[in-house]
Amino acid sequence: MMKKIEAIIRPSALRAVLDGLKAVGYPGVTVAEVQGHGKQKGITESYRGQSVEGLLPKLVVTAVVGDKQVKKVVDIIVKSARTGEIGDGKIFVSPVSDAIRIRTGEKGEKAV
Amino acid sequence: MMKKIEAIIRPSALRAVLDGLKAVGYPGVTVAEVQGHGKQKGITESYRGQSVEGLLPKLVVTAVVGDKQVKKVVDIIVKSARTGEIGDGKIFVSPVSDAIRIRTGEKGEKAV
Amino acid sequence: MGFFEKLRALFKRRTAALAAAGFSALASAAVWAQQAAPVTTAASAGASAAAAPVVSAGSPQAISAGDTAWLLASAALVLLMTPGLAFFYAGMVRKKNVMATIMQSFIMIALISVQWVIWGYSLAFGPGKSFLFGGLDWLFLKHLPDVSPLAPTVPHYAYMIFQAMFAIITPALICGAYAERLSFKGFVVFSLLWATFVYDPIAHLVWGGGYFGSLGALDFAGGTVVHMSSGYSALALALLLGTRKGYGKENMPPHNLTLVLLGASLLWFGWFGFNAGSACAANALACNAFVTTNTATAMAALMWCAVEMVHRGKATTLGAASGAVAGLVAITPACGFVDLIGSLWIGAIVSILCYTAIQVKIKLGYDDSLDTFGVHGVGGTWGALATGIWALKSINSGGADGVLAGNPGQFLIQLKTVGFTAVYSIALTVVLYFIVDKTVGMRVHQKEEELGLDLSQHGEEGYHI
Amino acid sequence: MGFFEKLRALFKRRTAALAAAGFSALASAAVWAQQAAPVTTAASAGASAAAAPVVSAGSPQAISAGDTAWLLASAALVLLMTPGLAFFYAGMVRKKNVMATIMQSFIMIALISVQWVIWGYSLAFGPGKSFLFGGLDWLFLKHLPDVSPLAPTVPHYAYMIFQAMFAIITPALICGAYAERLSFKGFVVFSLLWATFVYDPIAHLVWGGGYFGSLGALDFAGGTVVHMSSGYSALALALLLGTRKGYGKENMPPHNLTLVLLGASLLWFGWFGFNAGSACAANALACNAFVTTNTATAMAALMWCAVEMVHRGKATTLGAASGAVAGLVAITPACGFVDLIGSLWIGAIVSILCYTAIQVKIKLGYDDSLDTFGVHGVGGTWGALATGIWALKSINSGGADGVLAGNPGQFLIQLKTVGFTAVYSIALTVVLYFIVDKTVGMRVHQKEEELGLDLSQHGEEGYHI
Repeated sequence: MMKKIEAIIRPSALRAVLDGLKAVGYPGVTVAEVQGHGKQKGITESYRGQSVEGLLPKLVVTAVVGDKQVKKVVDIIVKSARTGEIGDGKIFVSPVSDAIRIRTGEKGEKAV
Repeated sequence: MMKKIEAIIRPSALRAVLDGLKAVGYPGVTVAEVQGHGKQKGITESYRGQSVEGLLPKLVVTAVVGDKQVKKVVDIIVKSARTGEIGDGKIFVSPVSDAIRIRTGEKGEKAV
Repeated sequence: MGFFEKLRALFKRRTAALAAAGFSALASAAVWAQQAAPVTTAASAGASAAAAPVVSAGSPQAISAGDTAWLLASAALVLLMTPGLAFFYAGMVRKKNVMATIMQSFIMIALISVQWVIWGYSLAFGPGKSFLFGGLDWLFLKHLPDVSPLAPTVPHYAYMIFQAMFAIITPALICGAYAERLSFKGFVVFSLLWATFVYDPIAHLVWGGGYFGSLGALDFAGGTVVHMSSGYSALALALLLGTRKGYGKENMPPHNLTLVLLGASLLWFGWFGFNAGSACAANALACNAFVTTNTATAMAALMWCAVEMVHRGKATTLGAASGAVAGLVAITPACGFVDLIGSLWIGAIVSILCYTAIQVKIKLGYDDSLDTFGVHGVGGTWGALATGIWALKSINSGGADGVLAGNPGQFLIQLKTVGFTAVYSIALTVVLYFIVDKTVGMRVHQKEEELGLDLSQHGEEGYHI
Repeated sequence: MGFFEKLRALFKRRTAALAAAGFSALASAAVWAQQAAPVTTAASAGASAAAAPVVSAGSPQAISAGDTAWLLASAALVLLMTPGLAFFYAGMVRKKNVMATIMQSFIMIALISVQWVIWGYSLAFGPGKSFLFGGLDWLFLKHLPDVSPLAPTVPHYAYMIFQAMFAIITPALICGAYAERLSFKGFVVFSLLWATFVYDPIAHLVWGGGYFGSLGALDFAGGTVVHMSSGYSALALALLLGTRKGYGKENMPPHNLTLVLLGASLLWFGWFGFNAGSACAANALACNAFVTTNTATAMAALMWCAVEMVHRGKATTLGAASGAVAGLVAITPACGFVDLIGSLWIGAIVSILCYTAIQVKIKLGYDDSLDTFGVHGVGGTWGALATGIWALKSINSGGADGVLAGNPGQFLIQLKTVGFTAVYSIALTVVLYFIVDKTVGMRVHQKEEELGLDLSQHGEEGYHI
């Protein structure tokens, strides 16, 4: 079976995370730009004196891998993305029931 | 029960995928721009001579449908998005434990 | 909000009274005009006086290629200000309204260019002698003399098209007040009426040989005619239209500050044509206007940042851009009458005034969305009054001395012009608002506003996957 | 699609025949030229005639600082049009091709600037007497007289560099036809050949002392030379290259309309240099060109919006921008020959024609991606013919009267120039296409096209996370 690993990271950690993932067999990844905040608050911005409660820019790196690889991938991301400061992000792991490679129609773990 | 179908596709396949989905009851879809790579590598870019390892632009089309519809939707996406070349993308299917329509508060399959 | 709602209600109830007040002001002004008749053409000011200090009947001057070159270049520069304004405003709105906001400026170029050559120029600068209008003798630019007495060294077409660019940008400035909530049809009809019944008369009164010019009011490049007229009309419209849906509850940060800075930069660039071009000649006065314009603008941008540092702890790029625009606005009436020291003061003070006005607006809760009143109304008023303070006859022999040079009377003349322009602009805007609202409609429906004007009014989006 | 595919096949098969036809047209034109020889230099028109109606041998005019200031300012304005075009086009393509599209205009400034000073200006404006070229006497701008007879009151370099800007933007206009699918190498080689063998000869024929100028063809600022030459070449290229991958199946909306409007605004601004600068002097004629340019553009933008309202129910910003560009194109040959009324008609009608042409293109299914033919080809043709309708000798004594002033013969001269320009441009483009396609290659591979030209041709992306 497979799991989806979604890592919310600092934009500055992207290169390190991608480099780290190469070392564990280079799974397919997608990266999306998002804005967000964790338990800490966002940041207050000001436009012509008017306050706006802002969110911080983050990236979500998503990879789907076989169950056996989950721990390795998570460890790599944690290691690559950690600075030790508040705002390093989080990783969520969730079940994936199937995967299909569009080009070939292959299914399951072969497809990831 | 319901499943979330996430299809990572080429941007050029969007119109065909959306047209194809109309034929199967027009489920709600969201489309997000992402960048990514599959098993194949990304592409090397160069800015004033400095190399940057780039990712390719992709779209993620997400739809949540009832279990019985999953196969039909996946087949349609595969058919619509396939060119036969590397880079056609992947589809991930994962379980969804509940769905709620915000306007009415309806829950479960009625809400998707 | 409470204050504002009351004010708005008052505004709506008192429309007739206000309009009446406006018109009675007009009527009394007409009386003054007749009293003032003897001085007519003696010391008419602004672009005209500046350009033509030595004009008198009987000695026609030759066309100067240099002056013509500069005035045509200036007209092109001023044209670019309106797209500059489009981007300045469009970057400040939400993504769903970006194109509609650009359109409000861009289509104004088309709309008023045509209005101006058909009837606008005739109404504003035609030879007629009525109080508000120059008459219809120059419809379709027929019967135009070879040169205008207001710019005797260039072909008349050069002066006419230079003035066209002013007529274009003025109603476009108002867009900042009704951003993100006006219907496109209402916008087009209102703008056309406003150009005809507000801009053209005020241009006539101040520049086109009308009452305030004769009175000796100083407005080199449009502090009253352009910035106050649009600024006070913007205030009236903001009150009449009410706030945007979600104002004060939703975040409405500028969706693209790079566009704002691009627009501000084009404005600064084009404004050299606006101000230095208003000399209508490539002479020392044009150079003075160029230098005072640049200096006041720079000073105002610095000062806005300084005020922000004191008030919020950080200087912002939006603040620098806003300060630059405020400085440009304030120096506009003064640039051809004041010296360098005057321009430094005018620029430094305007940012304090405009920044404060915007904080007051936030407190009061009315929604002058992109601060047309806060910047152009307040900045234009300050500039017009400041001209009465710092003006020097030694800079412009066709002008007058101000308070600091021992002529407090000039300040009173400026005050009178300021008062009239504010009252007239507000009164007419209220009348036009109700006419357009009852016919084609001004504000979009709530659902259209929620969807965004780009999709609801134009059926397109600014950015696509 | 059936029609288009057939047309394309026909086109490819008939290349040799077409090229032959083009050249035989040339040959017969050469015969006319000799017959027409007696009238040479009598009524040469366009920028030249406009600028120098009184030029005759023996009476050198002094250099005018005013005229020089205006021509230099105009050259700078026209330079900015090419980046304007870059943004206008780049906003309309998909995100993956934004930089490649900007590059096609931007690098053209570099490429043709060098071509022009080395051999382009000599070929187009040199003193040689061959039918197609002005010869090689002025290679590297050697042996240039102090002034050009076409602009006798400014230093020759001012006229030369002003003309360089025209030579730059013309091949850049074609980019709209092959957007999103041309290889960068093919683009560079094709553009260089096209500038040399299409632009330079046509400029020579119409402006540089060649046959059509002698015939009395009126083209003030480049309706045939710039817009028809690029527009018809664009049509040929669109047919030869075939549609973009996925055309008609994928959505291909403009990826960033703010860029399109920025580009259109810079084009409008810069076009004042293009048209009013073509008077080569800061005089009344320049002012007339400035006013007719602005008026036709404004009218065309309004009319495009009106047509959209009727046809689709909503006016769009892309439509307003497209209408403005169509108006600028159409008034280009006419601006120094027609009056205000003529400019209103020319602007109003061009939008109807171009809008219709684009609807027809969509029906036929060929892929003139950004409508270079639909706007520049159709609009340029209309402008050239309209000049023959509305021209007035009272506006430009170096020009001629048109049909409405009782001179239908002018329309026939315009028609002849239009026909020649279209046939020559198409024929030569077909020949150059095959030469370049067989050597360096024109179209990118399917995979490169799918990936986008930014990554495949340049290894960079416009926007980054």
